[in-house]
Amino acid sequence: MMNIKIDNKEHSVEEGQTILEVCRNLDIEIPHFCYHPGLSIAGNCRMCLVEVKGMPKLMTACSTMVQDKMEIFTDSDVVKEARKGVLEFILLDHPVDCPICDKSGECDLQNYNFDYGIDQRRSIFPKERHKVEKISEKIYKNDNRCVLCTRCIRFLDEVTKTHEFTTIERGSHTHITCVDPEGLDQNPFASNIADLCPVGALGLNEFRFKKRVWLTEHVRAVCPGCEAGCNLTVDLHTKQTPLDPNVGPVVRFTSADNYSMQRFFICDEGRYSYSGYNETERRLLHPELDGEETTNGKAKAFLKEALSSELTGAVVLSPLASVEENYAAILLAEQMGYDLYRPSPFRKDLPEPALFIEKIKAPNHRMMKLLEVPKVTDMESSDYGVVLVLNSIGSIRDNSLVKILSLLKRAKYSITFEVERSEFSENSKLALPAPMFLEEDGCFINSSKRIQRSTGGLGYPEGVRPLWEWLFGNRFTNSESLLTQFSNEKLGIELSYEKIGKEGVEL
Amino acid sequence: MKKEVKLSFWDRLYLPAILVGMGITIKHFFKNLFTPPSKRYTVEFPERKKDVPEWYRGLHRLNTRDDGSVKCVACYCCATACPADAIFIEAEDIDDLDESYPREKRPKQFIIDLHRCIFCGFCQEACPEDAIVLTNEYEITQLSRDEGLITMEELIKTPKKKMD
Amino acid sequence: MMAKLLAPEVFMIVKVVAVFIIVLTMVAVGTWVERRGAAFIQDRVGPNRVALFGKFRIMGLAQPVADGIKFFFKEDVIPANADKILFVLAPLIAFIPATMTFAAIPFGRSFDINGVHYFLSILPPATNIGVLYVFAIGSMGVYGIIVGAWASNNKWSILGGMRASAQIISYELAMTMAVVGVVLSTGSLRLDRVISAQTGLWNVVPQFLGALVFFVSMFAETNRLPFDFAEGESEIIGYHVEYGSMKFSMFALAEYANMITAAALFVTLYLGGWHFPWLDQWIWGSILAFLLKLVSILWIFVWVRWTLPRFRYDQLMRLGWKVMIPLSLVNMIVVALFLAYRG
Amino acid sequence: MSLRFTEQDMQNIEVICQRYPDKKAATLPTLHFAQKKFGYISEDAVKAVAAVLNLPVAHVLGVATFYTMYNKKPVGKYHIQVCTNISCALMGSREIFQHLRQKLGIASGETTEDKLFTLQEVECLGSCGTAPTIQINEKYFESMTVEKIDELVESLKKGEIDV
Repeated sequence: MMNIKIDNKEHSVEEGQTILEVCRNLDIEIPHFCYHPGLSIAGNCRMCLVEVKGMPKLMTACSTMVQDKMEIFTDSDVVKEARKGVLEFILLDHPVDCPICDKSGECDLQNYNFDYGIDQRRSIFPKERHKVEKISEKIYKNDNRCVLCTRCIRFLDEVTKTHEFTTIERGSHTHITCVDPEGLDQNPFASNIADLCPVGALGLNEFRFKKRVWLTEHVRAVCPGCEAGCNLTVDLHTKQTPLDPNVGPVVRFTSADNYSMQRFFICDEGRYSYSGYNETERRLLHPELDGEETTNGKAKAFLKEALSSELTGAVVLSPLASVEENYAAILLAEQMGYDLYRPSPFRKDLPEPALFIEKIKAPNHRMMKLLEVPKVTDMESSDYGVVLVLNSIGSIRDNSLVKILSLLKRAKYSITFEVERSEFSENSKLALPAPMFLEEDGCFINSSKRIQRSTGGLGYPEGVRPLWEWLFGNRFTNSESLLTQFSNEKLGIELSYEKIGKEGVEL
Repeated sequence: MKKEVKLSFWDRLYLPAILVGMGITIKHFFKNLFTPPSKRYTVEFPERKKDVPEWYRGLHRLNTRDDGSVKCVACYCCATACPADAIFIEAEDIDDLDESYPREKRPKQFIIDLHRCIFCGFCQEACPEDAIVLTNEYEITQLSRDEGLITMEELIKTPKKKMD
Repeated sequence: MMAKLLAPEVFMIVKVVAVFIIVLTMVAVGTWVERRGAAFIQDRVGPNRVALFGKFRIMGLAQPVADGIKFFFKEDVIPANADKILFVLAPLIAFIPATMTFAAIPFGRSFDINGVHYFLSILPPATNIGVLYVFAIGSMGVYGIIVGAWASNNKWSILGGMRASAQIISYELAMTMAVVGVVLSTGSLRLDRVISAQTGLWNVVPQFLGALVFFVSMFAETNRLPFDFAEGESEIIGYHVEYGSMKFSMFALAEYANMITAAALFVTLYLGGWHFPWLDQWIWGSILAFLLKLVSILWIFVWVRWTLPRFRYDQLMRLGWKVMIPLSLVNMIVVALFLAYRG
Repeated sequence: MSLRFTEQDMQNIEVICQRYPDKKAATLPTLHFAQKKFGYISEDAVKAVAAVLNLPVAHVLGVATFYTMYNKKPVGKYHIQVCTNISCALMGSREIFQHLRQKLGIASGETTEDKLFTLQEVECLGSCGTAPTIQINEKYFESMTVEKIDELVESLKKGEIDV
């Protein structure tokens, strides 16, 4: 630990950090383009210049390490003047076409120029113009807007190590170019460069001109695509009118920075999975008894009848459902003396490069393993009177599927808790509608045993209720109380949503 | 607050006040009787149109460039500014990019719901391209609700303001 | 030809038809004058769009015709819970007395041809009940209103009807007492005597108070502003809320017919009837003089309507009972004392 | 990839590489070598260099486009580079450049139809003391005048001077 002064305020900070990192942790804003926590430090945008006492010139905050008794000024007149100058140079050839730029609304350049920049271009020379091109299936490039931060180049060089991008030409003619469009298409992380780009130079073809970002609200979620548990920023546009061009309510997924996991990117498979949540045709929105739509009251009566039948029972947990939902099912099993099972999750070969992508394609599989729940395929007999199956159909292997189906078919009271109409719901007596990902708050335990919280921005549709409300509507008032009880009983620690926070807790 | 007014006997007769009042009305009557119809306050509408002030906010117009293309770049600024949610835009790519002007986006559909519109002019204020303006056109009735959804093609045809 | 017309029976029919046509025409023109006059007083234009054959606008004079046609072809609705017979009868009860009253009014000087005396009123003036007849029949108009209001089976209309009948009855008293002065000074109930008694000096001068009371009561009797409690078209709901189409227009006709009758009565009683300096030496001149006076009184009806606001109900009652009746009594006593003094 | 280095070339490049700590540092001389061999640095040449040095194509392309000494287009037999920086310009290099343009009938960066001359306006050639300076291929011609240029071009056409 050492003591430094930032803007005449004493701070005690850890060694081995740059000024920018220190300021970021202290919530002091230092504008920057080329710095990114997941990439190497380039120091080429000159936007993060700060004044350091004793230094003859301004220092780049991103590449200067803090030292003991350092005095840093992030907001002095010199610094402001420098930012103004840097922005004027950056904007020299910038088209300032914010109205048509898809980055507008979340653009660093736009924000910084609003805060620090000048409003009039002084140069009388015409601006350099480049054509907009779609460089690959996923990405388009607009060189006019590029500020040459080289984040994209560094990402492809350092993180995926595929080297598709470079800068060519020099001086004022410098621009980025893609030397290997096919490689970019095959790169499973390529779309991250659209997120990385601090301006609108690189963007996703899929999102191009679809929605203005300021119309959306952002929700932090955990990607349900695999066990890795990447953090997502989900853009939702829920206030659409019928005449609006219909993209949404889920507009796109982008990655959310998770400093604790040191993870700032998401794979393209996860990113483009957003459109699946806009399809509602197969959704189960009302309880179904023997394939016929029924009321909540009748469904509840059936549930009660099943639970009071004193038959043997089995509960099949779901690696797709959240900790809270699974725990509700566990509680039921414990209370009624039912057997607990877990299905074997679906596996998929990894793409190249894989980085942090996991083979197991279910977000909460680690929870089953932690609790040492037996596999459904290891089950000896399958004669149960009551069977409750949680929503898992999209994530389990075929042998589990067959086993669960036979369970359902033989049981007198077969109950499934499903998002969509599926083989499970068709083969069970009672199918209860389950909330979809993004519709409910819930926690997931990822492959590195980190419990993270996913926020439900859409809210429950009418008629859809979480499982704990069906089973223990009187005992629990919210899902957080389930989490607290779960962590107390099964993990031996006290957890709450506040404690988990944005970035999760390592178990 | 109650204000007590003491009326004199003359006031309480009321007749003089009534006569004065009748004098005023008959003055107006004769004034209007001898005013030619063209100079009366009332404008006889379909034959004579009222000259609205230049700041009048009537039917919207989408301005076009010299080559006839719509100035609008589908930036959604107007739709965002609209307090009545009356504007619906769908954006589209332009392939034939003119390098002298950074045009890559244009509206595929641009609908204004006149039944929702409150003619506040915020869209005009928000527009960075001077594409949408509110003209002096005030004869904007429709025979059905569907006709109230004004499309881009119709908006281009709205006559310009006289002053423009 | 002339002789044929002057045959007593034919002459009677000619008079009836002429009077009827003139009254109805005046009703139609009256609505037009009312609306155009109102418009001009309020700096507006008024109805001027309806064009004959789609071409000739003639300042909106075709508007009453258009209105009439409209009324005629409108759907006739009778409310489900209304008393159907009375509901249909009420407009007639309102309209017929209004026109009947006019029968007693002499609208021109009488004349002799070939020794036969011709008089220009529908009822023969020899009947010594002229003034009584007028009041007797005129008072029946209130039945139309109250019956219509009651038959509609609507609380708002009954409120309007109640108010109207109370008002009419209240002012009837003052009106009649004012006329007593005229009858006293004339010494006869015959309206032609009343007129001939005014040769030289119209009653309005010696009996100014009576004329004023009669004039004010006239507005109340005809339910005109500032006493339009029966209808209160702008805010209160009147006796004919449930009426539409021709039935409604009958009420409207009755109102205008009442106005004309009341105005004719005022002309007869206080303004010397068909008397007019120099003009009344010819028969046609006397009719013209009568019509001129009538029209100007009618104009005053319109004029007052667009000048004065409506009274409050308590003000109306106070004015009727505490001002008008005492004033008419004073007028009567003054006239009686004067007559007694003169012998 | 149409362009290839021969075995002999590979040995030469190996020699170059040995002069540097890693192969990345050998990019510039290898590119020079490739330019000499292939005439100019085409996209294929970049790929060939990248392949032989085991570097990403992107890196080699970035380097190749950064330096103006690598010709990205085919050049004529004589690549005339006229310095128009301040010293030479003061001594009349602009007139020389204009003269050459008219004489050869080409603009800056173009090649004559007979593929003999390529004219290019360049920045300082580092010979300000003997301005105006022009460089033809790798040889300097200093203290030039319009007359000297005429002479020079004529003799170049005849092949009298070796550059």
